[in-house]
Amino acid sequence: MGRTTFHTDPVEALAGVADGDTVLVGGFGMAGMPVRLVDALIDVGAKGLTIVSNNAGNGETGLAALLKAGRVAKVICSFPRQADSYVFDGLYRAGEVELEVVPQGNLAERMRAAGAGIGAFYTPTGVGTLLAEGKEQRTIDGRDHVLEMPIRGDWALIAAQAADPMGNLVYRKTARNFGPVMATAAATTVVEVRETVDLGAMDPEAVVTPGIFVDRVVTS
Amino acid sequence: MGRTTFHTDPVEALAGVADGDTVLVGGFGMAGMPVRLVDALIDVGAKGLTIVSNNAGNGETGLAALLKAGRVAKVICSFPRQADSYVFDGLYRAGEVELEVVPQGNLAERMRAAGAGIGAFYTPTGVGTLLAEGKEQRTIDGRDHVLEMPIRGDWALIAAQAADPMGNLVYRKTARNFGPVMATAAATTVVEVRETVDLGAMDPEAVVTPGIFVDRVVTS
Amino acid sequence: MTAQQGLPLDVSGAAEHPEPLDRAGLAARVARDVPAYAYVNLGIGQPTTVADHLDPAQGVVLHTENGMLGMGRAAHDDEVDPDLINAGKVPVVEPPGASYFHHADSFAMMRGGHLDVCVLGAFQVSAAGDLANWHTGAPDAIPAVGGAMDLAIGAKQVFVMMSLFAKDGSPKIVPSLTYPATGLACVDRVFTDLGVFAVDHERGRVVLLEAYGTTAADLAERLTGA
Amino acid sequence: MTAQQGLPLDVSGAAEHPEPLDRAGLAARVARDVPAYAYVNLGIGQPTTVADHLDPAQGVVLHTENGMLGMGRAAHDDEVDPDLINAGKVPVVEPPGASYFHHADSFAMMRGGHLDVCVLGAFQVSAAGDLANWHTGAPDAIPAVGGAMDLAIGAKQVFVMMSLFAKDGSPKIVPSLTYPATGLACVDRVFTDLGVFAVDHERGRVVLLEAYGTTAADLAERLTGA
Repeated sequence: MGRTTFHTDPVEALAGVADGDTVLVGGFGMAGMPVRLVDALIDVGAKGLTIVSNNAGNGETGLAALLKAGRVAKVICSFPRQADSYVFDGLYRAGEVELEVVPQGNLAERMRAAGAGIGAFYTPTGVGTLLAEGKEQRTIDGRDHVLEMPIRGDWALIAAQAADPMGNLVYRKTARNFGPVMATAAATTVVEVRETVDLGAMDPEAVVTPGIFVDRVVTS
Repeated sequence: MGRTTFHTDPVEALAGVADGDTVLVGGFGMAGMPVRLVDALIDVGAKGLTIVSNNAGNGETGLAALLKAGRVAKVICSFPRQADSYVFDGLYRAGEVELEVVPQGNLAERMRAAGAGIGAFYTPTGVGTLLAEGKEQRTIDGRDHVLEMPIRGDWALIAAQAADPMGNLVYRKTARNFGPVMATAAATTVVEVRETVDLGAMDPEAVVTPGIFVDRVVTS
Repeated sequence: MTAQQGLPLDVSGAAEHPEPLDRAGLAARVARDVPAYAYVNLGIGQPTTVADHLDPAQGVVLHTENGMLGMGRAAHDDEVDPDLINAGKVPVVEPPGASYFHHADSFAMMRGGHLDVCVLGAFQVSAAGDLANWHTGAPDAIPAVGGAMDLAIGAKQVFVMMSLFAKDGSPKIVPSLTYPATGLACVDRVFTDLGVFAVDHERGRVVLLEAYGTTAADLAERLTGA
Repeated sequence: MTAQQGLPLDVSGAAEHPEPLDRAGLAARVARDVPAYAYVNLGIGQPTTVADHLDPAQGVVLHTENGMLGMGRAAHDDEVDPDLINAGKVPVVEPPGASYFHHADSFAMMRGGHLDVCVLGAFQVSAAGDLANWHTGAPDAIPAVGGAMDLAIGAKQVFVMMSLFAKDGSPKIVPSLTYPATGLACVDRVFTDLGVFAVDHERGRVVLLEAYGTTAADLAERLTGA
């Protein structure tokens, strides 16, 4: 349903996040990371979350802080291990957080499938690797493929450059990354933006995420 | 490989189209229809073509003219029957052209799959209908789905508003329709544009079809 | 041909209105059931007229599957732009806040369940909510489906808008389809000149909500022969 | 550990060069095999340095999987923009003619076979062209794959860039992988400090094209023990 709502308090914008929810978190490294929303998610207090994001946090801020606060039961990501991902590393080795490693293209495509009403799809990515073990395979036109299932979020938390009153979004440079895909794949999408623009001020040809995918916008 | 080439002669831009090729043709009605390229395709003379397009021609111009010239063996489309589609209607009833009717969303998604390296996908569209007969079915999360295969073109003929020297494209309003999808799904993509712009004159945030998908551009 | 044994129909709670709905009245009646701020796709033909009866204060946003959200009204005179048409290929205008996207993204939006309502015409609707609106089944008909099958399965709620009886007098709400299906168990509500019906998917029956220009008992008799 | 029985290797047509390739020389050697006007993805780490050796006249266009085509060089000083980074999270610049897209479109571009070349690092490459570059297989290692598996299967040609021997002296071109695979039969060419190899997919063997700082015979002995 329409009418994107606008909020200045990110905690208010996350009203309804519940224990056990799956939360898609945008960003590739810090570009496109919804920093205020991730911080607010700690304040919200929901536990047992499944976090779907490209990485698993750096240092002790953002997703790492969420992990450290003990709110995360499972991480689905392509690249958890980084130079300063020690919070995740520790929890993982202690068996306190479950990990599903997904090739980055499958991560994006599985969320795209959830948003696009695709029940499952066959991809050659991962064939013959540990990450395809136990997955159904099929040979199509002589090439082996793995069956991959959609990844759906209860929530998507993303960052964008600007929103208009309809909830239409534009992004900036490579900070676009997972945002437009996650926005389509969640029951409720919450976006933190740097600016809001007037109705009619956004070029309809250049809208990247139409407002239909945007439920709540957090402004500064 | 890069270096999009630029042509003023549309027949020259179609050099290489051979008998039996599959040609994706953009447009929804006349919006986004590559009129000059379709006319040039008649001049090129290739026969036994499979045409993939939303419609099957109107009156005696464009695709209808190509059909009338006897160049088309098969049409894959969502909506062949229109008020003035008498050329197609006559050939179909005479058994001179084969028809594969595809739901419009499957048509778009099957070409998207071809362009995106998806081997096949499951969709609820068409379940329980004549158009799913003989297709593999699967129940996923309690919902029935049909397995659909990619549609790949030897050629895509599309229209866009403008190209830059890298082959990046922007479209105009609802004339965008199938163009960006078809551009990804063909071995060679040929685009007719209304204007060309200088390098750097196109907003990188607003490019709809990156030049990697564009092989040849026809200018006026 | 007018009455059908075995149509599971409940007319017990129906409201009765003295006049049948004319075309404009039917469009207005459909518009009234479109929730505020809904994203809505209006099918080609009669469903398009629902737009004329939506109150701008409802904040409804129209989707057209050829790649636009926030579609405006029909274009007139020098507003006509051949690059800006709706799914029925009728020129429309671009209101502020619109956006454009390509066909795969447009159908992803539809098929991904993001539209709240779509309104479609129909040849038949069955008691299970099966929809027939793409093919008469005539052996010499040239099949043409367009976006009908995608719309049927994609929206959160599917509204059908049609006359209740065909020209030959046969009911268009049927125990099971005799025309080729567009989608199964997909219709939620049926708006007709003589009555508004809800499909009760759990119990596999049709519930008359409102009768127009006739009584609930009369409709029950004409639809079921009972 | 240095020689391996059973590596199918053909060194018969190899050219011999007196000096081994240093890191810059290796990057330059890879750059030389990148076709003019190719669309290229350079993997994180050493492959990134290939960009420094591409002649602008080659017209090569760089893709970075975090959503940019026509990526520029590393950004310096006040050019640094946190919104504009490459896949290695290094700030880069935006040359004219660039474009941005989201992650699903970016990987569709890659997985759909639209990139001409991708250059990757590796732990091991097998005679069949199988690639291992994501996981050491150590039982306590935390798995992290990033885009490696997508890159391995997506580009028209996959180039590997690595040292020919590991620190312990064991060859990194092997009869079959002992590390977990990233992709099967996907590598086309292997560029190393001591030799450039082509994978002959039809015959399941590796062909030495050029030896650097050693002889073909010496490499054959060190790689196969023969």
